[in-house]
Amino acid sequence: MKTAGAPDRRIYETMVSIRSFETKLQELSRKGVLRGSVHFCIGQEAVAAGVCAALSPGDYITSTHRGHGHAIAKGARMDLMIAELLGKATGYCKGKGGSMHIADLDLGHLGANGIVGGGIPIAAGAALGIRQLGLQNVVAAFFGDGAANQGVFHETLNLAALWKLPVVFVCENNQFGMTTPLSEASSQPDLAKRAIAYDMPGTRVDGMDAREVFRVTSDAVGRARAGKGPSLLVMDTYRFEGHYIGDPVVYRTREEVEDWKAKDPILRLRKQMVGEGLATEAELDGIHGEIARKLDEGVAFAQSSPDPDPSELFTDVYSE
Amino acid sequence: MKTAGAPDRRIYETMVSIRSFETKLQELSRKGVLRGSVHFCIGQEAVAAGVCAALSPGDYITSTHRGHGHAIAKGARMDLMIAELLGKATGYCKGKGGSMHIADLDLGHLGANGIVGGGIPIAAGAALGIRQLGLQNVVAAFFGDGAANQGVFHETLNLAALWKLPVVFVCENNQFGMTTPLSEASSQPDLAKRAIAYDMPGTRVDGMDAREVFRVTSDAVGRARAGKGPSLLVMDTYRFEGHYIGDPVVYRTREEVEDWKAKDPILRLRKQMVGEGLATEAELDGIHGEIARKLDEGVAFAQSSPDPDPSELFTDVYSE
Amino acid sequence: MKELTLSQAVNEALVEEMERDPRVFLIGEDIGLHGGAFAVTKGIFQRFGPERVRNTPISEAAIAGAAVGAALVGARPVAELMYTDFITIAMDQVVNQGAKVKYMFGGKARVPMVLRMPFGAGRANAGQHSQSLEAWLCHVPGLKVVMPSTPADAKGLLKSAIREDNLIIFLENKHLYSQKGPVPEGEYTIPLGAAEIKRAGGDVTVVATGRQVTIALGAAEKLSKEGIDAEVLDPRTLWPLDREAIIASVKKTGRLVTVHEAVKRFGFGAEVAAIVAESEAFDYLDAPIRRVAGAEVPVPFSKFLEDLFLPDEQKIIAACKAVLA
Amino acid sequence: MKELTLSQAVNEALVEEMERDPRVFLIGEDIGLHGGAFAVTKGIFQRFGPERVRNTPISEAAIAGAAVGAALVGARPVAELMYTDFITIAMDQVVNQGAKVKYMFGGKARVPMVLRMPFGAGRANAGQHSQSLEAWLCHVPGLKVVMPSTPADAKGLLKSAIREDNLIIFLENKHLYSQKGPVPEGEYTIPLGAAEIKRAGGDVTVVATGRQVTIALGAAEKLSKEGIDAEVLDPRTLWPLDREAIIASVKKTGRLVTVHEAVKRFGFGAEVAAIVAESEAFDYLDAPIRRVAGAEVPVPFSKFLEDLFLPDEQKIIAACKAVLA
Ligand SMILES: Cc1ncc(C[n+]2csc(CCOP(=O)(O)OP(=O)(O)O)c2C)c(N)n1
Ligand SMILES: Cc1ncc(C[n+]2csc(CCOP(=O)(O)OP(=O)(O)O)c2C)c(N)n1
Ligand SMILES: [Mg+2]
Ligand SMILES: [Mg+2]
Repeated sequence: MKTAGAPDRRIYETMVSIRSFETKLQELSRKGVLRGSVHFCIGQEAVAAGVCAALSPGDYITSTHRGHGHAIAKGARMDLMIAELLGKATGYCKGKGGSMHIADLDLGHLGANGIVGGGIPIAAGAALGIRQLGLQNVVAAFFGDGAANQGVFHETLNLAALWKLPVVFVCENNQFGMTTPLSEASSQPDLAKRAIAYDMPGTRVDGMDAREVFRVTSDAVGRARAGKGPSLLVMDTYRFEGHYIGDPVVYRTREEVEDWKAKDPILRLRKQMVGEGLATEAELDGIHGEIARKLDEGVAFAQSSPDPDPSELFTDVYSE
Repeated sequence: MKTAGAPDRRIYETMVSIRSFETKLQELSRKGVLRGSVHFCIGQEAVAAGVCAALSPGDYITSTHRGHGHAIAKGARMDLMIAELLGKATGYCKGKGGSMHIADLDLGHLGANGIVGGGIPIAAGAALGIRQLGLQNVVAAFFGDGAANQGVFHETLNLAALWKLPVVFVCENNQFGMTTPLSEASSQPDLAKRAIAYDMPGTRVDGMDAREVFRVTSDAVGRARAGKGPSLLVMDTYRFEGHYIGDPVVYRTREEVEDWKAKDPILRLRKQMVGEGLATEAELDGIHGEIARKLDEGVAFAQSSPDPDPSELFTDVYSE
Repeated sequence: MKELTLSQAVNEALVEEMERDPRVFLIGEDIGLHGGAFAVTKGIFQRFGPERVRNTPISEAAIAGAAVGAALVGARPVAELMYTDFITIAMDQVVNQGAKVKYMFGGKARVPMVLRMPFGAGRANAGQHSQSLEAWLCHVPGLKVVMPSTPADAKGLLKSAIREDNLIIFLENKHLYSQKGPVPEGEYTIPLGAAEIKRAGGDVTVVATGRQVTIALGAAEKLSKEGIDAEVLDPRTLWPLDREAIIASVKKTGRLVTVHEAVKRFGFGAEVAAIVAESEAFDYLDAPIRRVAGAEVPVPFSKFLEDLFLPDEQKIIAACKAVLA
Repeated sequence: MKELTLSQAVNEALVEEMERDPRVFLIGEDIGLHGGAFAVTKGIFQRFGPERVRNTPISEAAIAGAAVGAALVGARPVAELMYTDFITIAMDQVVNQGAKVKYMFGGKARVPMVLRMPFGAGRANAGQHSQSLEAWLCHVPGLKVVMPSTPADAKGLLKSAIREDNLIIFLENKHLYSQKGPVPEGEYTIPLGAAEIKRAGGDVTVVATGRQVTIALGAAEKLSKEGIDAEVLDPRTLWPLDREAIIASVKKTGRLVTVHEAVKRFGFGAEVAAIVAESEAFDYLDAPIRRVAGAEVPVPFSKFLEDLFLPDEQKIIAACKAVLA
């Protein structure tokens, strides 16, 4: 199956949205209005953007504690996300979920997840549900290199391969699980080799190259949709920020961070697009401006939104 | 590291003990005195016998629901086992454990286990404990092909490889997990390939050949003891009986069973020993006779033993 | 009315719901050709095929998680764990995912899923195959917990459970599988959350669950010969719990005995006792309450010890007499 | 006496026990250089090195299982799960293995192991990082469950826990980590199973746990200004539970209020209520009991809703007044 060229402009816009969104959150954090656990994915934007660009509208994703990028890439509204992060009634989850539980089922976003690895079996389950319902959709499961050491990773990849479920396992290998480097957490640091255990294709991908992410994912999505089964894609990437806001980051060197920053996926795609004459600097700057405007609106919307009504404490526990 | 020739006679005696022990249990079962879950390992004796012959006295094992063979091979007393299976006060666990929980910590037997896969992390933990205490022992973890699909298999093999723990993972691949054939349970049916995911040596072994089991295990034990880390050994074997007493065995053909019975590990070693002039038929028959006598004594001991005292219900929950 | 075992009643409910709704499917270990460890799904694989009856590897966390995921996209899984004891492996997917997503997502998710699990002691299966863990699950907002005591209840409650858009834990006592009882002909359901008085009486309220309902009824018969008239109340759904029925009964009798197989401490009986002690029924209580329950030990293997572990008629009779003393 | 935070007190207990006994070691996620998610083990890695402070992959089941196995052969692991919520992944190893092996093996095994877990809400961490799951663990024969409310108790209880030959669940409320309190100089331990009256009073018994002890003490101060004299009893060990202390207190006051952060239903308060309702103290009870607890919902993210979720002084005061009305 041949895949068309990457939808550069859309991917670029997505990546800039993610970066700008989180930069805005950092501002809000400095102002002290952001509470709870917030994990930034700045630096990893190419993975979310490239993978989701390879999905069709009816397709699903499951996400992680580091999920802003996945949500934005799947089309989530940034204003509703900000409102959620501020715990407001107008937020994506009415303020009940916060950063780690943003979901939009209508968009096919089956939820961020506070449990490392928790979304992996849910993704396979969604793929199974798709099969049971006779549909043709595909599910992409995002998870980290750390999550790959959870038992559910193993159980799920085996099950999905056995039943040839339409799911793509996207491991965002940002080299660390919290403070623990890959080499101290995974006995075989080439995580793509883990696919061998399930007779599943496993591919290592330059996760700082959005076009490459898109290309490889498109192949895997095509495979899944054609009933040929799941794939494991290991995206080598890096988070430029700490694990959480206020992380003293004792576990990596400044040089390492700078080396990875030099591979900034946004700058890279920008250079490619401008260099190949696909866009001008001015056009791309326009995208940045438009997103900045949307974000300011989103913040205003969120800040002017009310807290949830007290009665909301008790709703949404059960379906009628 | 070179390993000496297999201790044939000891292994033969162990295998015959296991076979005779379970054959005796079948008699007891027909008489209706055997209660609870009892899983026979008849046909699989070479694995238990060969592996345990490769261990030293201070070494440990963890076992499974199908654990009679492991216990006998590690040196457990058959009379105490029978008493346990009959729920008697004199049994290995004072009647509190039954077939699925026979243990003898003094012998290094850390317990059969009713949870499929449940013993795997305990084995790695014991190996870790050995390290913490500055000892030189090794742990062998027995588990089935079905257990290899549990999350703890994955978590544990990764951890053990990462820390180079002195443990040998012995997968008894008897081709079925209860009624489910390997091919319907494991997406990659060559389970030894799973070792690749942990950068660990993985070896497939003819589990019907006790000498081969001994040889390969000895190498792995040597590796572990030398601080070079764990190994995964996949022993191809077969249970001649049903999964449990009364299993209608709808899931396999008579031919398949007969084919495997033709590979009987006891007959095989017998033929080798006699053929190579290492023992005479009469000598080996003597072993059978001696074991039969011991078993009769064991049954008599067990049957004449008392039930546990009612006060025993409440003891052994906590250590003082 | 026809006579069915509880196992047959569950089987019938599954088949009827699978016929009614093509989104319903089964998932679990050895539930295919073999019909599961207790043969409850026997014949369903042959009738509906491998896509509607999904035989899995031994991977309880993935089974539960796959069911949650399938439910999230609109399928209606009925998952089976072979023994309740194995929920220990699947707790994250049940508790942190399935039970909570609706709330955490602000109401947007639905998890139309049933998790069936055989439970209970008395079969010489020892500490890891005999537990009754309903209290854990009742403690989790987002879950509903059902525990039938008769074939008729099992069928009607399971059909309701399958039609719910919630994650329902459905607990089947292994000893009841082979017990027969009358089951109505034709289509019916029993609503979740409604207790049933299995025997009316005025002297003492016995709140019993699962297999203990039958045992409590036996005890009540014996007590009646001694002039003690016990009311046996079966909550049927452990959560949501029919408090009103319990409170009304205790107001009538003034005495409370709870009976379950799970370990006493932190068990179902504790919650029932607390509900009564904090309710208007408190003022009607004429004696301290009593809890009859499994002994506070892992379930022992020996039949001799296991019998001591379990509640029985004698223990229930003694408790009733004690609260009436 | 010196002033330490609860976090420092736990750290001190760990260091002292590691110094005392070379078999003691720590195992958990990010507990090394970083000192764990809540910096409780800070500096211990630097002092004792990577073999005594075992930084693990994100594999909670293997962590718990490895600790059980190490304990079985005579090492003395102190394991940490980053949040109590993750016990859902390790339940099999804790409940079916660690807690039961001694009994199932007829007494031959010992599991000298501590499992430390931060718990509790109030930090805007939403449904999967805020739970209080002590009731599950108290329901399991073979486990002991400790929940300190002050730095001094934390240190003394943890040292006892590490010296036990049993599997001890040690639950630390995250909000208490930064709270300071006096801690005795020099070596001391506090026995498991002994409650402490944190404030004596004659009008109502408030049984509170963990962080709620402090909040109950605040409520008691306010109540005293209104002439209500509350006794605040801290069980400190949730199992084995100091029944005698609770019963004696209720016999004195005739009223009972329980307070904990966990969801009310099937929580610790239910067991306390049941114990009192079945004891001789029943006859002394002058009013229905009251349970103050977390709301029966997953923990919400919004601070506004989370504050409503949690028990607080006002709710405790209202409950005390209600039982005295
Ligand atoms: C089951 C579980 N264990 C531990 C944690 C705590 N925790 C949150 S994020 C994290 C690191 C996850 O690493 P990885 O999967 O690589 O994702 P990343 O944070 O690098 O994106 C940890 C340990 C958790 N949330 N869930
Ligand atoms: C966690 C768990 N799941 C399911 C079971 C039920 N069960 C007991 S034995 C068995 C099959 C195990 O297969 P395998 O690991 O291959 O061992 P074998 O029985 O073939 O020796 C199953 C499913 C169990 N005891 N524990
Ligand atoms: Mg990572
Ligand atoms: Mg097998």
